[in-house]
Amino acid sequence: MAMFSQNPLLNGPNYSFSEAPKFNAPEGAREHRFDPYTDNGGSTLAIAGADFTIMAGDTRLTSGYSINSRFHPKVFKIGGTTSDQKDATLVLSVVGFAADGEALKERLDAICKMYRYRHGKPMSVKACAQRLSTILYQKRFFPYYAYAILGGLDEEGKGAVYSYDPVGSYEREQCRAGGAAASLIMPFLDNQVNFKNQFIPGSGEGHALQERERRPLSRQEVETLVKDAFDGAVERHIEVGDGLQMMIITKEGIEEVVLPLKKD
Amino acid sequence: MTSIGTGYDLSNSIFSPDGRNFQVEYAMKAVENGGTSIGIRCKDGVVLAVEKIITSKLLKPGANKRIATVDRHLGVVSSGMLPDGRHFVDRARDEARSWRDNFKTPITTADLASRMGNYLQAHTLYQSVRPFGITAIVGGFDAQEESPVDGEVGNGPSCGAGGKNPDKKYGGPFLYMIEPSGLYWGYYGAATGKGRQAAKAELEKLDLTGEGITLEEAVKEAARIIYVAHDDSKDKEFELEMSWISGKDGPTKGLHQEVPKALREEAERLAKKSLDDSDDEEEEKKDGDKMEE
Amino acid sequence: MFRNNYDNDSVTFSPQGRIFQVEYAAEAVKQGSVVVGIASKTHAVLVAIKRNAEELSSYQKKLFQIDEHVGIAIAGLTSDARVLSNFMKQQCLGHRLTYSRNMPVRSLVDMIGSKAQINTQHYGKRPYGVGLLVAGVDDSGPHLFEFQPSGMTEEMVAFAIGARSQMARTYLERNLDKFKTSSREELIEHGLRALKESLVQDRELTVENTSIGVVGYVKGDKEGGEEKKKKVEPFQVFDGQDVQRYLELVADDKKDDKDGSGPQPATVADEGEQMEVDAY
Amino acid sequence: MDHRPQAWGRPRDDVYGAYDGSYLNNSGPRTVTQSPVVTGTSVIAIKFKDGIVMAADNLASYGSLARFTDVKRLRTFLGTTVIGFGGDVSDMQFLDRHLEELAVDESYEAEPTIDEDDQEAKKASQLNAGNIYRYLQKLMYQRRNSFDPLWNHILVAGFDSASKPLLGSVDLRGTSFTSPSLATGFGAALAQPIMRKYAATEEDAAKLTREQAVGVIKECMKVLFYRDARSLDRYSIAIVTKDGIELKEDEQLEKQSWAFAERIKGYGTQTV
Repeated sequence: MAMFSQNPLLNGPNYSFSEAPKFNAPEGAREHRFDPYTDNGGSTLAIAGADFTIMAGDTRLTSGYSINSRFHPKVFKIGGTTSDQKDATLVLSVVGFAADGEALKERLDAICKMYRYRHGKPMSVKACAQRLSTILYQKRFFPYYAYAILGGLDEEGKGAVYSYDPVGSYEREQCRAGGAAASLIMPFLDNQVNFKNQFIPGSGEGHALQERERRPLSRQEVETLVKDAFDGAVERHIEVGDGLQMMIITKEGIEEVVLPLKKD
Repeated sequence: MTSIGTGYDLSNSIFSPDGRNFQVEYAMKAVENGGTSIGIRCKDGVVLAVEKIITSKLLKPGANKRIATVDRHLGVVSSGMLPDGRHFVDRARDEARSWRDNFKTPITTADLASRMGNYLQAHTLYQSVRPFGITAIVGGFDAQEESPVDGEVGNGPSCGAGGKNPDKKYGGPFLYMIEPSGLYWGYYGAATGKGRQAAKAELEKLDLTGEGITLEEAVKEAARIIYVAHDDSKDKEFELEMSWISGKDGPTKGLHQEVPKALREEAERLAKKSLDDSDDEEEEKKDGDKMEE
Repeated sequence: MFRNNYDNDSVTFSPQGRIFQVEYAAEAVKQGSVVVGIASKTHAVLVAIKRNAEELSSYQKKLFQIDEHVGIAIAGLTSDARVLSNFMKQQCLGHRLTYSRNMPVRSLVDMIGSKAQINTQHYGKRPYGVGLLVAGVDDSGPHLFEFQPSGMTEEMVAFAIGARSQMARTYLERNLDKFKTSSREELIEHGLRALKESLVQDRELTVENTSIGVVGYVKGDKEGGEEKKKKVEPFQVFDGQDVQRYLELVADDKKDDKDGSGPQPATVADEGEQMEVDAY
Repeated sequence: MDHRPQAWGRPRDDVYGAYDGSYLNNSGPRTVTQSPVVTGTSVIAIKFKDGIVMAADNLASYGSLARFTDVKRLRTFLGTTVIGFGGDVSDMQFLDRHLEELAVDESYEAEPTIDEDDQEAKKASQLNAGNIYRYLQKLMYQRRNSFDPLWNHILVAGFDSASKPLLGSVDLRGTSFTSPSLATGFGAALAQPIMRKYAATEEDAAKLTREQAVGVIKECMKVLFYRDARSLDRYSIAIVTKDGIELKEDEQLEKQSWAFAERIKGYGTQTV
């Protein structure tokens, strides 16, 4: 039967294409699946003070070993009346997959704006924090790959920081670092903000050692801490650098500062 | 009117015993109350013009356009109920867009007229809708040269979409007028609205079918005809709006555009002048050769 | 009485080519209290008279913000206005999200125009019973549009709709030339004066019954050095004590009306105090 | 042998196997683009003091095959914005069609504004590069959300609402960013370091002249042609300024020098 074939290989036992390995057979699987996620690097940091909150993030945007942009902010004012966010009271920082982060920011901003329009007042941090958790959890099975931190002042005027995982688990904290250099910054914050592992000299030995008394940090101290934390992160992490963006939330409003970081 | 009280004119899509659809005829009445619109097809393009009656001094001058662009090379003007005119334009834009989607080439004037004729006709078929209270004039300049399809890729023959006979001429200026019934014809000169009779009489005097006139002449004629057709005894002031479409090598480069201000003003000046002149003549003749209405 | 057979629905033409249902809907606009709008080169303002159902009740809302660059004034059925206003809000929000710019006011108005027109061409639908004045700024400057139940939308220099609005329009026509170069304050003043013309005798503009809405451009912000872009003053509504200072501008009474507003109009048929109209 | 007329001229089943009609099968899950097919390589762009220069070569590859050699990968929008496409060519054509529709929409609004002849105001009301950049980001992100991405990496150049030069990038996942110089594909590794030498910051870019910027871009195109196997020495270059766009679609790389090639060892038939 195979005599019609011009292919010498086909002489002999008949080779039928119907028995040929299928393109989509398991061992031959070569399907190129689209990965909808990527990590754009960078780090964020938030610290709550007695009557202020500082939110910060570097401005580098990476993919792999490439620096895409040296100025791509990760910290945003949220829920102002207008698009210039002049009268905003809340700040959101996002780090992880930048496109998801931005989409998340826009969703939350639109919701805060509608709230303000309907109720004639800005959303409280507490309400907004809960709402943000819901937004994230709604996409539980196709999550926003973004580590969000929400900052503002609570009803008593105290600094408030809420931190999230990508699927909406959240808690209020004194301070939190997120993103690429989170593991570098967090222990530093534990020590410097919450005075972990700081003891009163000569207060005893072993278990008798007394912890250093915790006191709220001043705005000046916190600003210095933020800068130091990022200088350290830049030194040790390739995805962090270029610029440091800081938003300082006080009852007077939100102040924004951008400082240079190392670009290497 | 004979139709009234017979009961056959109370809803759309109902024939009277003598085979008329009165609701469509009433829709045409709405057209006849609207400002005059005209279109002129000349040898190198199309001109559309409309008489916009200024119903209030508070209207922003020049802001409320009545001639609409449907696709880059297509313009529409209509007389009658303005909101219906907007609906017509919205639909025409949808048609032009879906044509581009399907065929990767701009819709021709004839095809658009056909599609829109069907759409208007469909509105005479059902009791659940009413006919359009407009008559629309569609002008366009179909491309005469091959346009690249989809930003052609590759070194293939540079023959565009293909399927064309090299000896035959394609494209050119076209003009159609679509009535509330869905009826449409191609025209060299079309007029509708209040002053259509006078405008038609003037259009017939132009040599459009033979040698033809140039686009610029047509602009001036269009302005004059709108001025002639305007009835200042009945109507208040009006604003003249004009648009034109030429071929690729003409002044609009194949696009439907508003007639430039300078040219429009010049055309209006000439129109007014010719009106004054003919008034003088009329006074001289005394007997007055009035247009038959 | 002669029975009009052609006015039962909006899909029937009369032998004269009219659609009575649409014309009746336009009457609903005249039942609402008067609103005035004016646009200049830099600003667009809306002013309105608010009614209260009775002495002790609250005053109806006449001005609504659509987006930061657009606001509307309504006359007619408030509930119809709410539908339109929600629709407009959605459109503006969507446009801002996809293009990050103020939605062009004309496109916005065209959209509600098309929406309203559909209601005049299908059986079982009714035209909207509300008229709107839409004031806004976009990249091409400040605009004022009028929207009618027929779906007609027209750009105006200044306009007034609602009960007894003819008097206001007369005032506006008389002062037409001044608006283009008017300042923000002057525009509001003209608006209030036009509004005053439409009042029934013995009625006054008060902080309770007057609403003012403003949108426009702020004078060049010098922050960005050679910042060329004009900055938008978002649409804002002033009510209550906030309108006091503007009312004082026009509190000078008739004696200072140097343009001569002509004879005071006699009391015209009343404003038709129907509960459903302009009330929540 | 099968002598039925319907079998005439068909490959014989007993020799070639039965026809595999599985691709016509429309049951089972809908499949979408899982990988790009015909692709364009890098697009590069740099800002200078009055605008932006962008370039891309004219090649569309089918895997390692140089399939089409005159593909225009720089497209213009409304005569004010340039859009450069890297990645899948059919998706590029889809986007181009889509942008064409958007441009036709813009031609509807020919309304004069405050003053009848205020052309500036009319221009300002049309979609600018900032708007298009934003729009494309939304589009690409939406497509990635439905797991049906447009397999492109796009650069957008023009002016934003504040009339400042804008250079932005959007990729198939909807990630978007701006920078004084940008490059897609191999360009990110090969051209970007060169461009950053001249325009590390916005301030540096604002000092570059048009000639310098064009020079840098040409230099980068040359490096890309030397090192990127899927590239071509014919390219398109666009210069966007406030006065409009200058687009040249059939440029040839000049002053090539392959002297360095002799020093490369260990490939092909070379033995020493």
